[in-house]
Amino acid sequence: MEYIIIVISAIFVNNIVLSQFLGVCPFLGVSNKVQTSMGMAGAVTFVMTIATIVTYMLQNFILVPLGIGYMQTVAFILVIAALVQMVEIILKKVSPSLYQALGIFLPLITTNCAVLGVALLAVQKDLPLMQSVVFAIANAIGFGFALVTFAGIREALDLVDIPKPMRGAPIALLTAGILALAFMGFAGIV
Amino acid sequence: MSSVVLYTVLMLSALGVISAVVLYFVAQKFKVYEDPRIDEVEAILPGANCGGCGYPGCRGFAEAFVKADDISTLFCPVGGNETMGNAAKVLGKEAAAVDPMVAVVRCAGTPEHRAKTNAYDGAKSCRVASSLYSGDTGCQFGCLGLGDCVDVCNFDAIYIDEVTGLPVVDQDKCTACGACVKACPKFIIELRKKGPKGKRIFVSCVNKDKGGVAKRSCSVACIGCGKCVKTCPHDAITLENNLAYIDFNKCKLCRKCVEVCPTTAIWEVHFPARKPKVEDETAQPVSEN
Amino acid sequence: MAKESTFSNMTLTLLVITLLSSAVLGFVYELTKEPIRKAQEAKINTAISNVLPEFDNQPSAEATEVQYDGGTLVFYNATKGGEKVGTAVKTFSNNGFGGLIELMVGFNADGTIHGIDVVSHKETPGLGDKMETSKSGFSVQFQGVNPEDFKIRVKKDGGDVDAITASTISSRAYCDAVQRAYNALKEGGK
Amino acid sequence: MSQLSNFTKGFLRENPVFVLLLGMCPTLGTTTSAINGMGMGLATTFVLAMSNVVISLIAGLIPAKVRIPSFIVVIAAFVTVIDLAMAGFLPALHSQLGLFIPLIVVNCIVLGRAEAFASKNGVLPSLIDGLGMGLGFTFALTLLGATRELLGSGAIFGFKFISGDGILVFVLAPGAFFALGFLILIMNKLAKKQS
Amino acid sequence: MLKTFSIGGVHPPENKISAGSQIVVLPLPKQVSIPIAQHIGAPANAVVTKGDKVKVGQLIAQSNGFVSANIHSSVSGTVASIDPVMDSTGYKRPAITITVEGDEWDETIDRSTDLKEECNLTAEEIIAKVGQAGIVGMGGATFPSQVKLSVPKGKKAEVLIINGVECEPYLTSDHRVMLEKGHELMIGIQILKKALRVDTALIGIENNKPDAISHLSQVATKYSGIEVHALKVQYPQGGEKQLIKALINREVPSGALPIEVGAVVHNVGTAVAVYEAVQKSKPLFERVVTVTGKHLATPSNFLVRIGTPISEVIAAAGGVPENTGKIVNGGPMMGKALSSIDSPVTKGTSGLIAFPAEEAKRKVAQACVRCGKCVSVCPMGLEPYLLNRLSQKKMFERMEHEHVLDCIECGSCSFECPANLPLLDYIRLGKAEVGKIVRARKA
Amino acid sequence: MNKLLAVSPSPHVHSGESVNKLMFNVVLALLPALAVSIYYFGLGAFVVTAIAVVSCLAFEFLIQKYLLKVTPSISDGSALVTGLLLAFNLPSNLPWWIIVIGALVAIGIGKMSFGGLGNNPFNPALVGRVFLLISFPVQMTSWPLPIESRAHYMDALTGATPLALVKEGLKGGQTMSAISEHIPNNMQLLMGSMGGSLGEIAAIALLIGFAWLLFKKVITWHIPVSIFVTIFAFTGILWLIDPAHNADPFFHLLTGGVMLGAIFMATDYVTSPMNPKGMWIFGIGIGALTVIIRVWGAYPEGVSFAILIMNAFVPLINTLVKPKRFGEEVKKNG
Ligand SMILES: Cc1cc2nc3c(=O)[nH]c(=O)nc-3n(C[C@H](O)[C@H](O)[C@H](O)COP(=O)(O)O)c2cc1C
Ligand SMILES: Cc1cc2nc3c(=O)[nH]c(=O)nc-3n(C[C@H](O)[C@H](O)[C@H](O)COP(=O)(O)O)c2cc1C
Ligand SMILES: Cc1cc2nc3c(=O)[nH]c(=O)nc-3n(C[C@H](O)[C@H](O)[C@H](O)COP(=O)(O)O)c2cc1C
Ligand SMILES: Cc1cc2nc3c(=O)[nH]c(=O)nc-3n(C[C@H](O)[C@H](O)[C@H](O)CO)c2cc1C
Ligand code: SF4
Ligand code: SF4
Ligand code: SF4
Ligand code: SF4
Ligand code: FES
Repeated sequence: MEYIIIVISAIFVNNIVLSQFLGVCPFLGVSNKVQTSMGMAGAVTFVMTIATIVTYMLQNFILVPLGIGYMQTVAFILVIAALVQMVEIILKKVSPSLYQALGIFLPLITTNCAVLGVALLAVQKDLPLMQSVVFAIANAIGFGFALVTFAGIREALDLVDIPKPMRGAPIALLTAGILALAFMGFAGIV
Repeated sequence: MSSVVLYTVLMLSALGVISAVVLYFVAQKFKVYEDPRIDEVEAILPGANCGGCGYPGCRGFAEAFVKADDISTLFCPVGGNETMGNAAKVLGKEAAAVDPMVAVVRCAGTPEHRAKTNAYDGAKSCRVASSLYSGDTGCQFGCLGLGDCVDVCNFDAIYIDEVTGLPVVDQDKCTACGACVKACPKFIIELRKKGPKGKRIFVSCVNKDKGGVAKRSCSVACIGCGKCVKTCPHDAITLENNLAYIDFNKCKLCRKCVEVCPTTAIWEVHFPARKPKVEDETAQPVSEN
Repeated sequence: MAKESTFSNMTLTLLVITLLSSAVLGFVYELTKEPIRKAQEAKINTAISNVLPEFDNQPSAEATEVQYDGGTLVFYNATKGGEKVGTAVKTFSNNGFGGLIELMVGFNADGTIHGIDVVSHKETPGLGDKMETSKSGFSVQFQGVNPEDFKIRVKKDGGDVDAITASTISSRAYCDAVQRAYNALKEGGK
Repeated sequence: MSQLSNFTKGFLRENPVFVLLLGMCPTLGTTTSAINGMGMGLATTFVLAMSNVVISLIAGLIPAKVRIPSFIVVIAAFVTVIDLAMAGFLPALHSQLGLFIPLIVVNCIVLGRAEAFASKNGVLPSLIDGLGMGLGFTFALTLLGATRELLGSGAIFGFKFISGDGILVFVLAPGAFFALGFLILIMNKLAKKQS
Repeated sequence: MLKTFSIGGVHPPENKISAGSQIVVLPLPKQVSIPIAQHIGAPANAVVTKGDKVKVGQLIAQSNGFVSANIHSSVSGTVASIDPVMDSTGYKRPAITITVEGDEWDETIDRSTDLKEECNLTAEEIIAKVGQAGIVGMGGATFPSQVKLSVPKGKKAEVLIINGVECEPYLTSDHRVMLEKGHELMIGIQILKKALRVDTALIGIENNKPDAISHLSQVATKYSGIEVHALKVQYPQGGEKQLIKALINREVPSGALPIEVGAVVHNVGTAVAVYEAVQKSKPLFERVVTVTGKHLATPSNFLVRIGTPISEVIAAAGGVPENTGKIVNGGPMMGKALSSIDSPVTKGTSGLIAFPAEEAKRKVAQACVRCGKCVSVCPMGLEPYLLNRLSQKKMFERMEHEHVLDCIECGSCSFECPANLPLLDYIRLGKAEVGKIVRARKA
Repeated sequence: MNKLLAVSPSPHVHSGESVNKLMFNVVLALLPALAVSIYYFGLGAFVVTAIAVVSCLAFEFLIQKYLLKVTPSISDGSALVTGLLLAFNLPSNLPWWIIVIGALVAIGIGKMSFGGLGNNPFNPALVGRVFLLISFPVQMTSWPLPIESRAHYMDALTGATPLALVKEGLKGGQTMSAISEHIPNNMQLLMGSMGGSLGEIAAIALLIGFAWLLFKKVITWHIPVSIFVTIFAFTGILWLIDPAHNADPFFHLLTGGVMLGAIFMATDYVTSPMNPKGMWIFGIGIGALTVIIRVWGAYPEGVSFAILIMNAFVPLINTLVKPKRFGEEVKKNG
């Protein structure tokens, strides 16, 4: 039950992008094509899960015992940055097409609030390891879910004639707003 | 110094070192070389992604440019000579200057000169119309006036004149990207040398019918009489399929051909007005600035 | 621009940077430790003084924690001139719209409520957050009432409390927290 | 580029929020009121300016492969500084902004400017760039915060203009997207008019 | 329940106003212009020159390749010119113009009207004769018939399907042929069966032609292996894929030919032409043309010599009324609007329809409301609204992905669209573009 | 013949159907429900409808004319339908300025920002409705009680919708049998005698509209029926498991705008899938989400949210779920 609540809450009720406002830059930036958004969702899921595990260890086995909890931000981000860069280097070699598609956003996963945000939230909520992992995965799914849906809409919008001044950021934000509006319907479920 | 500070320093330094070590080995293992100059060249390019260079987007051109041994065949029409010069500098090379070009519409069949023979009622697209039939006038080569060329121009450089129904190119905005040339199903638009101060001479007609047929369908059509060919002192004009064509590399802008053309099919633009003949000007609405 | 990456210069650079940063941070941490603790204390103290009549002791210094209903309540006794003037109870409810709500409920020595302050909550701005004293007069209705003869339940549930419009859930949770504080106080006999 | 235009570009022409669409999370997440937006903006400005300075100093010494980790450690250090300082001296604002303070470290603008500007320029231009960008960011956040506060609760900086409630969505998540969408629209129009 | 195809389809008002008019032989014109490209495939090579005397049925242009067709003179007289003439495609293309002098037929042609039942030729001989006679599909596609009869190696024809559907509104030429040339049709079918080495032929006729169904059913009893099937009225049942689905419930796979499912489809007019070619040595130089229109004086069915100016055919039906806004060569769903009524009748001209001005103009297009009606009527299961947008946005790769090449250009989508969008205009364009890309890839 | 002949690609005939006719038929189909509403809510229903319709038309006109600078096309009737449906989703005593804001959001944000008719991914009327519901929760959830032939716009007599009563009751620990004493029975629900948005109350009138739309071939049955079936099945199972704490499936079908939403709003062409398979997925999604929100969420009713959420999936559904292509099933020997 714990797990179900965590999952539903993370995906629908407190969707990381649409209601928590984490990871909005890639949400707006990598959502032009369903294909790429799926790649991005995958990459984020991967990084987010690993990052949460690693930061969990870091927090509970190093920072807390040493009494230096205030170093969270610095320590976490350093680990995440290194991790992402590693993924980037590996991906460039293993799947150049995916690397091409994700373009500048791979390095920007580092600067994706979602990854650090989820790691921090998991620690803040004091979740045990397994729940942290589930929390991370659920949030990543929530991110991917919002991203892919949004990309679907944007792809469809490519085929219609959006008024000139609305093109680009404004229409993307409005669409995201309506999506967030719709997601408010999930309020109170957990 | 309290223990907190000590632990802090130890912890972070350890993390730092571990990160560096891990990154080093991963980087070694998965090494991919990408020429950093590609990014630099791409940054110099205008980013219009218009395809005018013949490559899929600016990045494609940048890659080709960096890899090419001989860059003289590569040219970004939008950026022009200045951009090419800068891009060449990245590679430490010189870019050869290319004469500026401009899109030229080779049809002068206004409703006045070229009567309608039927009323087109399909989708407003030259390509649709031309895949259906030869057009709504007697001339089956001429401009359909439905503006496919206008739609593809990324630079707002071309529009349809309401009176003549023909496209007009704004030579200041046109980057000679060639998108309109490709879009026109009637092959009416051509990229020609812009010419000194925009002065250029060309045959504003693509009608390949025999003289009589051509003349009947459009009063300003090239009838293939060959007078211009004979007149041209520089051998710049050729006649093929009843249609004269002026090679802009050979043309010296002497304007002799213009005078002899019996149907005013040869156009001169951006020349000072001739004294005696005034009606020429009215026949040449393209002289937009 | 950037230098070639070799093993030694990579490691060394990161080492130096982390070393310096951490040293600086450790120093800053030492500097701000005291103010942060003071700020946190001040927050509790303000809450206490908001909900109790005048006192002259340091209630926060003599807090007692009680496990109750699966959570922690904190009792702060206030005295003036050695005379007990009342007890502030930091109480909670998990039934808020956004989950946890923490209140500081001040009881006079005779058991009547003197005042209530919100310590923390995650209710919706514009709806549930009207429980904050600064945002609406909702809490005023509790002042001076005795929970013995004032039913701390919203009117919908047969109580005496006027709920915040369109925020019955928050109001219920608020009542729940207050009731809990009162029950604990009674049982604890303090 | 003159230092002045270096400073002012962040406001309109290269405004990180309205034009570059960077740092969207704090932009949307903290602007429930003008004061919160401004607080967030200023905190970011501090980090931006300081890290720009430091990075412009050390950039030449850093090997490519550890560039991002190095920069980020520097940035994170300043973020922790401001985090601690705010917790100590501005506890109310600190608790309002919550998670978004540590998240300054991943704000794309900060790393973005470090990469794009500070690592290639001298100390003074970097400082000015950081300040300019930061203030541009602050400007955007304050404007957005004010808009949302006005529409959502009829107040600006806490001063009530309209009695009663406003249009509640604007203090909630969807309203953030709507308000930013329309502000960008207006900014685009203004920028176009200017040029 | 009557048989029909499974996906999509529309039912436009039938308007078969000329159904009751017997086929009338049109008087000889003064001059004919016979285009050398009247069929799918390579244009024929003219074998006469200016000034040559020709007879009716004389070969004047030679088939030029495997997919091409012979062309014969439809009149006797003198070749006046071989010049481009505006034909019904709307382009000026080479045509042999002949000034009519008398009506002298080639001697080899059997002009008698008596039926000739027996045919002792082998399959190969039949196919060769069909080829010599220049027969092309009379159902509108004008695909050279001998090519269709030459079943490729490895494939086997199982059934011959005769297309008597005439699903297009207004047109009645096939209807009249079935009524008036029933016996010739049956013999033609037997010949085709022989050529294809199949035992069964199915004639599909829509239920709005009950007289043709009963007449042919009755005639068919005299011949073995010919069945007549009544079909529910549903456009585009005449499309060969739809007809095959309706009659034998097999679906021709995407990109494949009917032979893939063992079927060969021929039009009734084609079968009659085959009869005439094989039994009477008469090449294809005349055909039945419906001339119709709601405001026309006498909607009729004429037997017309190929090359006759369309204006003369219409004149025979009472002339073009004052308020005519559009003249269509073929049916209203698939036919081509004429830009000049002086263009000649060709082998593919099944009908000429004059529309009054008020019906001629298209209505103003509105925004696509994504009602999905185009999707639900598309007989190929495509998504016209999407193809339309993709074509306008030049997203041809995705169009290929969305099976645009399957589109049979039936026009059901444009017909049904409540927003009056010119869907097929753009789909056709995209289809051509995708076709080019696909061919370039194969090359 | 002296005029030029028209030349256009085929086809040369057209069904005669038009967007205006479709929209007009939707308006006709909505009239029975409007009549019932006016019967129970009186002048208020009329005033709210009038304000919503007029402001939707006005905003569409103004935005097209002055902001987009295109020829206004309000005569196509889509803004009229949006206005009507927006009104149908509002309580009949809503202050006029809130209605105007709703219309502005529906037309301005929901429709015109995306380029107008046919381009909007979300149902405009619902965007307007949900925007208002979240922005003005107090005004949007105090419903006038149904009183025959009332003649006021603003009326003091308000109450909750049956769904809200059930939800409150269940939250308050009551059982269904206790609650059912305070709520109308299923027959009353069918006839529309309940508190609620002005267009959602009379199931019977809405079903008449449904029949009309089907008869006129404006919509197909797939979406409404899949929604009904899903809601019925889902709530039916819950009810069978625990009848004391779950309302019966008929109650769920007849209340809270299921009828209005399923018949008129989920079927909006622009924002629903393009083929039957997709429609089923869409309908099942709406049904399931509706029940989830109703039973476990904060809102007593969930149709609006469910439709909006599923609207977001329509593009994905359309790209992934394709109509049955001809030649897909290769039957060699049929
Ligand atoms: C996004 C959202 C936020 C809400 N926030 C609160 C809240 O903070 N407190 C609250 O009591 N109700 C909140 N509600 C409203 C409840 O869901 C519920 O509608 C309301 O409490 C019951 O209405 P009533 O108070 O008029 O009986 C919220 C609803 C939504 C959709
Ligand atoms: C390029 C091409 C090749 C064809 N090859 C054959 C063939 O080999 N055998 C055959 O029976 N029909 C062949 N056909 C004829 C088609 O099956 C079909 O009968 C013809 O295109 C007219 O059909 P329609 O009027 O339905 O379009 C071919 C058609 C085309 C366009
Ligand atoms: C949409 C559509 C409708 C057609 N309708 C008919 C028709 O009604 N009658 C007919 O004989 N052929 C019709 N055809 C042509 C047939 O598909 C096919 O080409 C023809 O029956 C083959 O016979 P043929 O080669 O003898 O003409 C139609 C084709 C299409 C694409
Ligand atoms: C069957 C049908 C249902 C419709 N439903 C709605 C609706 O729920 N909301 C709305 O704003 N417009 C509706 N419309 C009108 C129109 O389609 C809508 O305004 C478009 O979404 C605007 O692009 C409907 C139209 C039809 C034909
Ligand atoms: S020049 Fe070509 S593309 Fe342009 S309007 Fe004329 S025909 Fe069309
Ligand atoms: S007019 Fe033609 S060549 Fe010139 S910029 Fe436009 S599309 Fe390119
Ligand atoms: S029929 Fe017309 S309006 Fe309907 S979806 Fe197709 S293209 Fe759009
Ligand atoms: S024309 Fe093509 S897309 Fe349109 S209905 Fe016919 S087969 Fe389908
Ligand atoms: S600020 Fe959150 S992802 Fe950019």
